[in-house]
Amino acid sequence: MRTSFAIVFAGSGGAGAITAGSSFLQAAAREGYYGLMTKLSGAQVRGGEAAALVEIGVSPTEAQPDVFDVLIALDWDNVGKFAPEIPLNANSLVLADPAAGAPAPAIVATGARIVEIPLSKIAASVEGGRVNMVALGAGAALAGLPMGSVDAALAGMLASKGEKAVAASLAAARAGATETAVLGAAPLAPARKGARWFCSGNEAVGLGALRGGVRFVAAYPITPATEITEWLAPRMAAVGGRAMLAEDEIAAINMALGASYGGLPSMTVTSGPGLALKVETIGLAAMAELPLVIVNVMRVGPSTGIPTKSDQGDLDLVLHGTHGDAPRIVLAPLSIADCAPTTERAVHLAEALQTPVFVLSDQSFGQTETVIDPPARRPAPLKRKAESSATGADFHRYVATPDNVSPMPAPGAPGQQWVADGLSHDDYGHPSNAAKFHVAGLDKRRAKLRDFDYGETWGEIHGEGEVAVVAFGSTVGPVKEAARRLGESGMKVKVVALRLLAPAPTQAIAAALKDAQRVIVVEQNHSGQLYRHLLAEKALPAHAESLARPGPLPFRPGEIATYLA
Amino acid sequence: MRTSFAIVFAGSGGAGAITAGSSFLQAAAREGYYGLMTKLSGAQVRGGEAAALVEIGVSPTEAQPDVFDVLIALDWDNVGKFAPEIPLNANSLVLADPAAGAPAPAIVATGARIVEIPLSKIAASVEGGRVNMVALGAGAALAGLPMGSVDAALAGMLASKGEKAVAASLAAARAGATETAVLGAAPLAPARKGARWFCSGNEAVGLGALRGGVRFVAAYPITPATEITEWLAPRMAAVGGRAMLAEDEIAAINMALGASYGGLPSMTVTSGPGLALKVETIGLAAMAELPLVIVNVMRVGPSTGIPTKSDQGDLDLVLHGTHGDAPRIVLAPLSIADCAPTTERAVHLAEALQTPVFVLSDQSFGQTETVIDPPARRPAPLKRKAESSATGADFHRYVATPDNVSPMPAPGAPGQQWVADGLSHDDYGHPSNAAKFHVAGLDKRRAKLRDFDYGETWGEIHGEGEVAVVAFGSTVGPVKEAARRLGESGMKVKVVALRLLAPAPTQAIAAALKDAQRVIVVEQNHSGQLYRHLLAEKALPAHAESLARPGPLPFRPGEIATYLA
Amino acid sequence: MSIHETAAPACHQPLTLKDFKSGVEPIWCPGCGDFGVLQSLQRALAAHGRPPHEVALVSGIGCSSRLPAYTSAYGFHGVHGRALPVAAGLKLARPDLEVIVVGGDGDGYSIGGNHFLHACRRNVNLTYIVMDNRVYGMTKGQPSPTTEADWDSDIAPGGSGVQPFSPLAIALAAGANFVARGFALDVKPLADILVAAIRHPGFSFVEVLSPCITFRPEEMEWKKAVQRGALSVNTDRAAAMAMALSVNELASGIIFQGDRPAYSETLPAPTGLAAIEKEFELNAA
Amino acid sequence: MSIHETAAPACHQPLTLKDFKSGVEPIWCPGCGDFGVLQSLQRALAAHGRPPHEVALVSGIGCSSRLPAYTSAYGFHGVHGRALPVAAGLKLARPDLEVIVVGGDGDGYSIGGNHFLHACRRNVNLTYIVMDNRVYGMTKGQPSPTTEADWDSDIAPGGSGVQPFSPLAIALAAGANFVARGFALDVKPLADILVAAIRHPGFSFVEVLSPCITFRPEEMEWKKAVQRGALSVNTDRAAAMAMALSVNELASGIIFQGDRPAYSETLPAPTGLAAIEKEFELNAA
Ligand SMILES: Cc1ncc(C[n+]2csc(CCOP(=O)(O)OP(=O)(O)O)c2C)c(N)n1
Ligand SMILES: Cc1ncc(C[n+]2csc(CCOP(=O)(O)OP(=O)(O)O)c2C)c(N)n1
Ligand code: SF4
Ligand code: SF4
Ligand SMILES: [Mg+2]
Ligand SMILES: [Mg+2]
Repeated sequence: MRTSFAIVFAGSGGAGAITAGSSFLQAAAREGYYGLMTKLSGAQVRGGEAAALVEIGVSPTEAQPDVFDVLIALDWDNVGKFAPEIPLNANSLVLADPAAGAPAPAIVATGARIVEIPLSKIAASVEGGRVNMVALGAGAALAGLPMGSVDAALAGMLASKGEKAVAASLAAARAGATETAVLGAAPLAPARKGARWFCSGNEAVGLGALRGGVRFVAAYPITPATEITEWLAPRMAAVGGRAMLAEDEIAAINMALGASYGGLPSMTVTSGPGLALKVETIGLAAMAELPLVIVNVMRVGPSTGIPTKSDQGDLDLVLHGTHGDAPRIVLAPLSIADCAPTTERAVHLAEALQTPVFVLSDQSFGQTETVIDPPARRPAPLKRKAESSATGADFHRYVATPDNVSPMPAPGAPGQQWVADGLSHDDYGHPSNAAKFHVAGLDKRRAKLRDFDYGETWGEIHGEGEVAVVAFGSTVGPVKEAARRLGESGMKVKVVALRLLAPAPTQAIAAALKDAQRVIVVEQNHSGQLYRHLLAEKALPAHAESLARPGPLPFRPGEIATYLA
Repeated sequence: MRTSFAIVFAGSGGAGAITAGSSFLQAAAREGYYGLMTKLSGAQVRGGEAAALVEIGVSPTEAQPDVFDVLIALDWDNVGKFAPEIPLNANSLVLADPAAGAPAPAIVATGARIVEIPLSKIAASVEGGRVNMVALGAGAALAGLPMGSVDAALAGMLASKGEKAVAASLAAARAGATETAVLGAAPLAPARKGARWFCSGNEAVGLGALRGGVRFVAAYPITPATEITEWLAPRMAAVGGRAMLAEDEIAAINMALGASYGGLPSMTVTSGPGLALKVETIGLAAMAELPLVIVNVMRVGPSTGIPTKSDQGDLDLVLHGTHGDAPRIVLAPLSIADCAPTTERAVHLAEALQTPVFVLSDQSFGQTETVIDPPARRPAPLKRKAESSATGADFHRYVATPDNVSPMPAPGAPGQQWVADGLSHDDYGHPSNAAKFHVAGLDKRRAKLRDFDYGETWGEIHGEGEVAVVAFGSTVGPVKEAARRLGESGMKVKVVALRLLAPAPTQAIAAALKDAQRVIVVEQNHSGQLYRHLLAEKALPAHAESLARPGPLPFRPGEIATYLA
Repeated sequence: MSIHETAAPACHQPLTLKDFKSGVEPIWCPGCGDFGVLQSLQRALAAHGRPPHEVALVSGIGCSSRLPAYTSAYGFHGVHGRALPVAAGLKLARPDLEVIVVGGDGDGYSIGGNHFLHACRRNVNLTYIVMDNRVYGMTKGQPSPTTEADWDSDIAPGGSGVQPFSPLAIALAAGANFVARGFALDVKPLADILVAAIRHPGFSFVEVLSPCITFRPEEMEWKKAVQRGALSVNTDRAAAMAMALSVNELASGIIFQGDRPAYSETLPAPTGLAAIEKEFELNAA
Repeated sequence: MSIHETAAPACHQPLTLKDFKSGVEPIWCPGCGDFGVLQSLQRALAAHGRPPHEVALVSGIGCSSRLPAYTSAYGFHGVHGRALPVAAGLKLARPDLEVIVVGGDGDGYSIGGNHFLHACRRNVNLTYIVMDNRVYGMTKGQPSPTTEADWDSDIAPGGSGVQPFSPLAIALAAGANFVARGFALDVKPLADILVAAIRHPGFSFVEVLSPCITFRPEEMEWKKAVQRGALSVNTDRAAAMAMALSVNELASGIIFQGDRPAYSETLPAPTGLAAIEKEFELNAA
C-alpha cells in the first residue's frame, strides 16, 4: 500500500483551488495523515490563477513530491503556467472537465493519463454545488479518504458560512467522489489517528515567539513575512504585549530595540530587502548588548527578486551583515513543525545572552500549510539577567562575569541608570577610544556566544552512513526524504541538519562527520553560502562537496537522491 | 646612517602640533624623503589635544614605526592621553619645555631620555615666533634636514598668510634648530630628490575617481570618509560633473544609481554605518546590472565604534552584504599611493562589467598625509558597452553575449528604451518568475565577473621565501616592512598583497603560495575576516594561520615580525 | 559621456497615447485605479510632446510602482521607497531628459517619507505622481500613512489608531513648487493636471486618488465623492496651506503653483583635470 | 516582564538640577549651545519632579546626541537618525517611564526625517528636543536641512543652493500635538517650554536654536537676534501654521498646543496563550 499521496487542484482565479486543497488536507488529517500544502499563484495581485499542491502521508511530510499522483484541473485557463512547478509523469492521473476545453499542452506533454470528468456538470446537478467541491470529492475518493472526514473538515472550515453552505459543499463532494469511484482508489496505508495541528511556518514562528516570551513586535509589511505580524497583531494583545506597524524597516527594528531596552523581549520580522535595511541597527544591538530577535523569511533574491518564491540566499547577509565584528546567533528551523520551538529558543537565547538572534526561515516554510504533531514547548526558559545588587558608582553595566553576561537592569531601577551606546565603551558603558576597553568588549561579546552550551540546539542527526549530507532550513526535508529512499535501496546516508548556524557548532559537526567518506552540503542558493560558511569555520573535511542551486523551484527528494547515488 | 626617522609633535588644542608635523614632512619631501603623517586628536570635537606622528625615510614609508625617535611636547596638558599610540623607549629622545610643567608620567615610564628645551622662551625671543615653529626647527635639526628645505616648505604652506608670517615662522624654526644643535643630529642617509606628491588616501581616492571618469558623486557625510566628498565637491564641477549632498546614505546611493542609469560613471562614498544602509541598493545595482563605485573607508566598528580610528572589520559586509546572491567586485588599495590607481581601476571595472565595485579603504589610509611618487595613471580605460545596433523588439537589454556583458544604452537612444528592474527578469528586462530566466540571470552575473581577466589588478608579490604572508589594505605596509627587516636578519618572507578581494583571485593566490611552508594571513579585525574569506574560497592551504587583531591601535612592523620570527 | 555632452532635447513632435504604450501586460487587478493613472499619464506625455526615448519613468515597489514597464519610455523600477533620489540623480546627470516619478502611498509617504520631504525642499525639476489608494496593495492590504485611523485590517485589527496625514500639507510645508490632487478615473482632467505639473519648473507633486478595488473596494465611491475643482490655484504658499488644511481629502485640482527657482541644472564651464593634479605636486620635476 | 506588570510612576519628589547631572564630561567645544540645552533640560526635569531612574533620554548620533550620558537618567545613544523609533518602542513598552528624545538637526531632519514625520503623526507621548545649529557639527561642518542656501562650506562651496525648510511647519503639517521653539542660551525660558512640552500629552516637539560655536560662530549673534515671545500659543492647527509660515525662523515661544489624543498606551486585558494554542488544534486528542 502506498504511504503517501500527492494531488494538485488548479484553476483560474476564484475557482476555489486553494479551498479544495485545504479541505483535502484537513480531511486527511482527521484520518491521521500528515501533510503539506503549497500554494501557487500567478503574477497578478489578485484574481489570477491558483493551485494547491498537497501531499499527504502516514508520516510527517516535509518535502514536495517528485511527481504528483493526481492533478485536477478546475479549468484550463492558466494551469499551463504552473507546469514547471507541477511535475507529472506517465503514472500521473489528470482529471479534466471536457467542458473546460483542451488540456494545456505542457501538461499533455508530461505523458500523464488524462481522464475526462464532467466537473461542472456534476456541480450543476447539486444545489449550490461548486466545481472545486466536486474536485475535492474526486480527490478524496482517489486517495481513499472516507467521506466522513471530508464532512468533518468542511463542517470545521465552512462553519461561519452556515449549515446550508456546508451541506451543499458536501453534496457536491460526494457527487464528485461517486463519479470518480470507477477509476478505483489506490488507498493509502492507514495512519495513527491523534491530535494534530494545522498551521503554516509563519504562524508557528508567531507562536514560538509568544511562547518564548516576546511581548513586543514591530514590523513593516513584506512578502513572505507579513503573515507573522498579521498573525501576531491580535494575539499579542491577548498576552499583554504590543504589535507595532512601523513606517519602514529601520523604524521597526529601532522600535523593537527600544522596547527591549525597556525590559520586554522584543522581535522584528522581515524578508531580504527589509533585512538589508536593518543591518546597521543589528550592529548596535550587538555592541550595546541588547536582546533582540530578528526573523527573516527568505525569498528569492537578489534585490526584489521573486517575492513569492523560496530560496536560501540570505544566509551570507544574516551571518555577516554588519560593519565591524558583531557576533550574533543564527538559528534556522529544521521544518515547519520546528518553527515554533526554534523561535521559542531564539527568544531565550537573545534574552540570556543579550544579543541579536536571527530566526532564518524561508518562503517555503512560511507560506506552506502543514499538518503536524503538536509541537512541544521548550523546557526551562532562559531569562534576562536583569538584577544587580550594585548601585551608583559600583554598578558597571558591562562588568566582567564568568559567563561574560552582565546584569542589565531595565529603566526604572533606582541607582542603576545606564546608557546603551553604540560607541566603543568601558565597562560602565561610557564612550571610550581606548584600545583596552575596545578589545575587551570584542572579546566579551565573542566569548559569551562562543562559550555558551547550546546543547541540543545545534541540530539533529538522522540515520547513519558513510555518506553524510549537511543541510539547513527547508532543504532538510527533501534531504531526509532522499536519504530515506536511498536507504530503502541499500545506500546508507546520514543527514546532519543544522539548526545553529552561528556560532558554527564546529565540534558537533566534526563529530557527526567523523566517519563520513563523502560529505555533501546541500542548499538552495546560487553560491553555496552554507558550504562557504562551514569551510570558513573549518567545519568541513577537505573532500566535502557542494550541491547548491537557487530557487525558485523547490528541491525535490529525487533531485537530491540522484545527485547522491 | 639611518634610513628613516620618526618624530612626534604633540600639544594641547591650538598649540599647532599638526602644522609643525606637516611642515616637517614637507621640508623632508623637498630633500627627497618619503614620509607619512598620522594625526591624533582627542575626544573633543575641537579644541582638544592633538599630535602629529611623522615618519620620513629614504624609501616609501607605509607603516607607523615601532618606536619614535623623538617626541617634542609643545606642552604637557594632554600628551599623556596619547601614550599608547606613541611608542617610545630608552633610545627615544623627548624634548620638553621646563616652563610647561612636569612630563606626563606615561611618557616618563617609557624610559626615554628627556631633555629640557625652553621652547616658549625661544619663541618669545623671536617677533611673532610660535612654540610649534621652534619645535619644527628643533625636529629638523635632529633629523639633519637643512634649513633651506624648512624655508621652502613654510613659504609654500604659509604663502596665504603673508611674507611676515613666513619670516617669523622661519626665524622661530631657526632659533629652535640652533638651540637643539648641541644634541647632535643623527642625520638621515641622503635621498634621491625628485617630483613628489603630497596627499592623503582620501584625496587620492577622489583623484582616482576623476581619472577613472566618475562624473557624479553623491554622499552623506561620515567620518572618516567625508574628506573624499569635500575634496571632490569643487573639483567635480571642474571636470564637468556634479557632487550631491544627500539627505542620507540611502538617498546618496540611489542618486548615484540614477545618474549611472543616465549614462554617467557614478560613485557613492561612505564608512561602515553608512555602508550598512546602502546594502539594499547594492543588490539592486547587481541585479539590474548598473555600474556603480562604492567607496567604503573603514573605521573601528561595530556600530558607531570609534569613528576616528582604523580597522579592517567591514570586509565581511563588503563581501557578503546583500540578501540573495549578488556577486560584486571588491578592490582594496595596497597603500595610500595605490588609492588613486585602484579607484581609477574600480571605475573602469564598474563601467566595463556593469556591476557594483567596492573600493575598500580605511581610516589609516584616508586621513594620513603622505609623500609619495606621483601615482601613474592606469593605461587603457575600460568603457561602458553602451551601443547596440538592435532596436525595437530586437533590442534585448540583457542579451546573451560571449563575455556576458550586454549593451546598455543610456536614456535618449531612440528605440532602445528599457527598464532597469530589481525583479527577476527575462532578457528584455521584463519581470518574470520563471526559473529559467532567474537562473540564467544568476549565471550571467556570476560569469561576467568570474571570467573577466583582471590581469595585474589581483595584487602584488613582494620578495620570495618559504614563509608567505597574505594581507590587504593598510596592513600591507607594516607587513612589507616586517618582511624587509626579517630579510635583513636572514629570514626570507614573501608578501602576497591582495588588491582584488572579490571575486577572489584563487589561481593567483595558489600560484603565489605554492611553495610556502608557512602561510599567515594578517589583518586588522577581530574575527579574521580575510582568513575566513580565503578559506571559504579554498584559496589557502590547510596549514594557513591567521594573525587577526582589531584596531584602534595600528599594526607596527615589529609586532608582525615578532609573530613571524 | 559628461553632463555637458548630453544632447539637447529634440523638438516636440505630434504624439498620441499609443506612442507611450508598451507590450507588457499589467499585473493590476481588473478595475484597479492605476489603469486610469497610466492612461492619463500616457495622454499627458503625448500632449507634452516629447518622444518616449526622451522620457524616463522612475518608481519604487508596489502595485502602482509597476507602471514604468507599461509605457514605452525608459524606466527604472528600483527598490521600495527610493524612487525620488534615483530620479534626482538621473535628472541632474541628464537634464535633457523628462524625468517623472510614480509610486504608491506606502512607497512615497511611508518608507519613502524622508526622500519626499527632501525632494520638495531640493526642488529638482521632476514630476512626482503618487497613486494614493490608502493601502499597501502589493502586500495585500495594510494601512498606509493616508489610511483612516479606524480602517480594520489583519495587521491592525480595529484600525491603526493613527490619524492619516495630508500629503498636500506636507508637500507645501516642505517646499514643493507645484502641488495638486487628481482622481484616477477622471482621466482627462488628470491628464491636464499632469501636463501642467510636467511643464512647471522645479519639483511638481501630484497626489492621485487611485482606488484599490481589491483591498479597499469602498474607494469606488470616490467616483461620486471626489470634490472636483474644490482646489484652486494659489501662488502664495501660505494661502495654499490654509486651503489644504481646510478642504477635505477628496478635493481635487491644482492647489499651488510657486515660483521657487528649480535646483540648478547648469554647471560652470569645466576646466579639466590637469590643474587638479597639479595641486598634489610638491617638487615639480 | 510584560507591559502590564510595569510599576506605576513613583510620586513626584522635590528634585534639583544637580540630581540630573552625571559624572561624564561633555566632549562639546567650550561655548557650544548644547550646554545651555543640557542645563535647561536638567532644570525642566527637576521641575517636572520625576526622579532620574524614571526618566529615559534617547538620542541618535551627533554632538547634540551625546547629551544622554551627561545626565543621570537612563539613556539610549543609538544610531544616527533613529532615536524617535527607539523612543516610541521604549515608551509603548514602558508607558510608566518619562521618555525624552534629543538630537541635532542633521540627525532629526536629514537622515531621521521620515521618523520625524511619522512620530508627529503617530503621536506617542514623547518629548522631542532638536538642538538645531544648522550644521552637522560632529562631522565638522556640512549644511543641514535648516542651513541657509548660500552658506559656504567645503562640501558645498558657495552654498548648497537648497532653501532650508521650517521644522515647525513640517511638524504642524504632520500632526505634532505640541510645537515650540526655544533658544539654548535662554536657559530659564527654555526650561519652562520643556516642562510644558513634557507635560503635554502626545508628541511634543521643541526646536531649540543652539549655536555651534566652532563651525557657525556667527550664530552667537542669535543672543541678540532671537525674537523672544514672537510665537504665541495657538490651539488651532491652521492658525499655528499661518503663524509658522509668517514669522521668521528666530521667533521663539510655544506656537501650538493641540488636543489630539495620544497614541493609546492602554491594552485590553490579556487572555492568555492557551486559547491561542487551541486555534491550531485539528483533532483534539
Ligand atoms: C524594503 C522593502 N520593504 C517592504 C517591501 C514590501 N512591499 C512591497 S510594496 C509595499 C507597499 C506598497 O504600497 P504602496 O506603495 O501604497 O503601493 P500599492 O501597492 O498600494 O500601489 C511593501 C510594503 C519591499 N518590497 N521592500
Ligand atoms: C549612518 C550614519 N551616517 C552618518 C554618520 C556621520 N554623522 C555623525 S553625526 C552626523 C551629523 C550630525 O549633525 P547633527 O545631527 O545636526 O548634530 P550636531 O553634531 O550638529 O549636534 C553625521 C552625518 C553616522 N554616524 N551614521
Ligand atoms: S491590489 Fe489594489 S492597488 Fe494592487 S493592482 Fe489590485 S486593485 Fe490595484
Ligand atoms: S562642533 Fe559645534 S555643535 Fe559640536 S560641540 Fe562644537 S560647538 Fe557644539
Ligand atoms: Mg498604496
Ligand atoms: Mg547640527
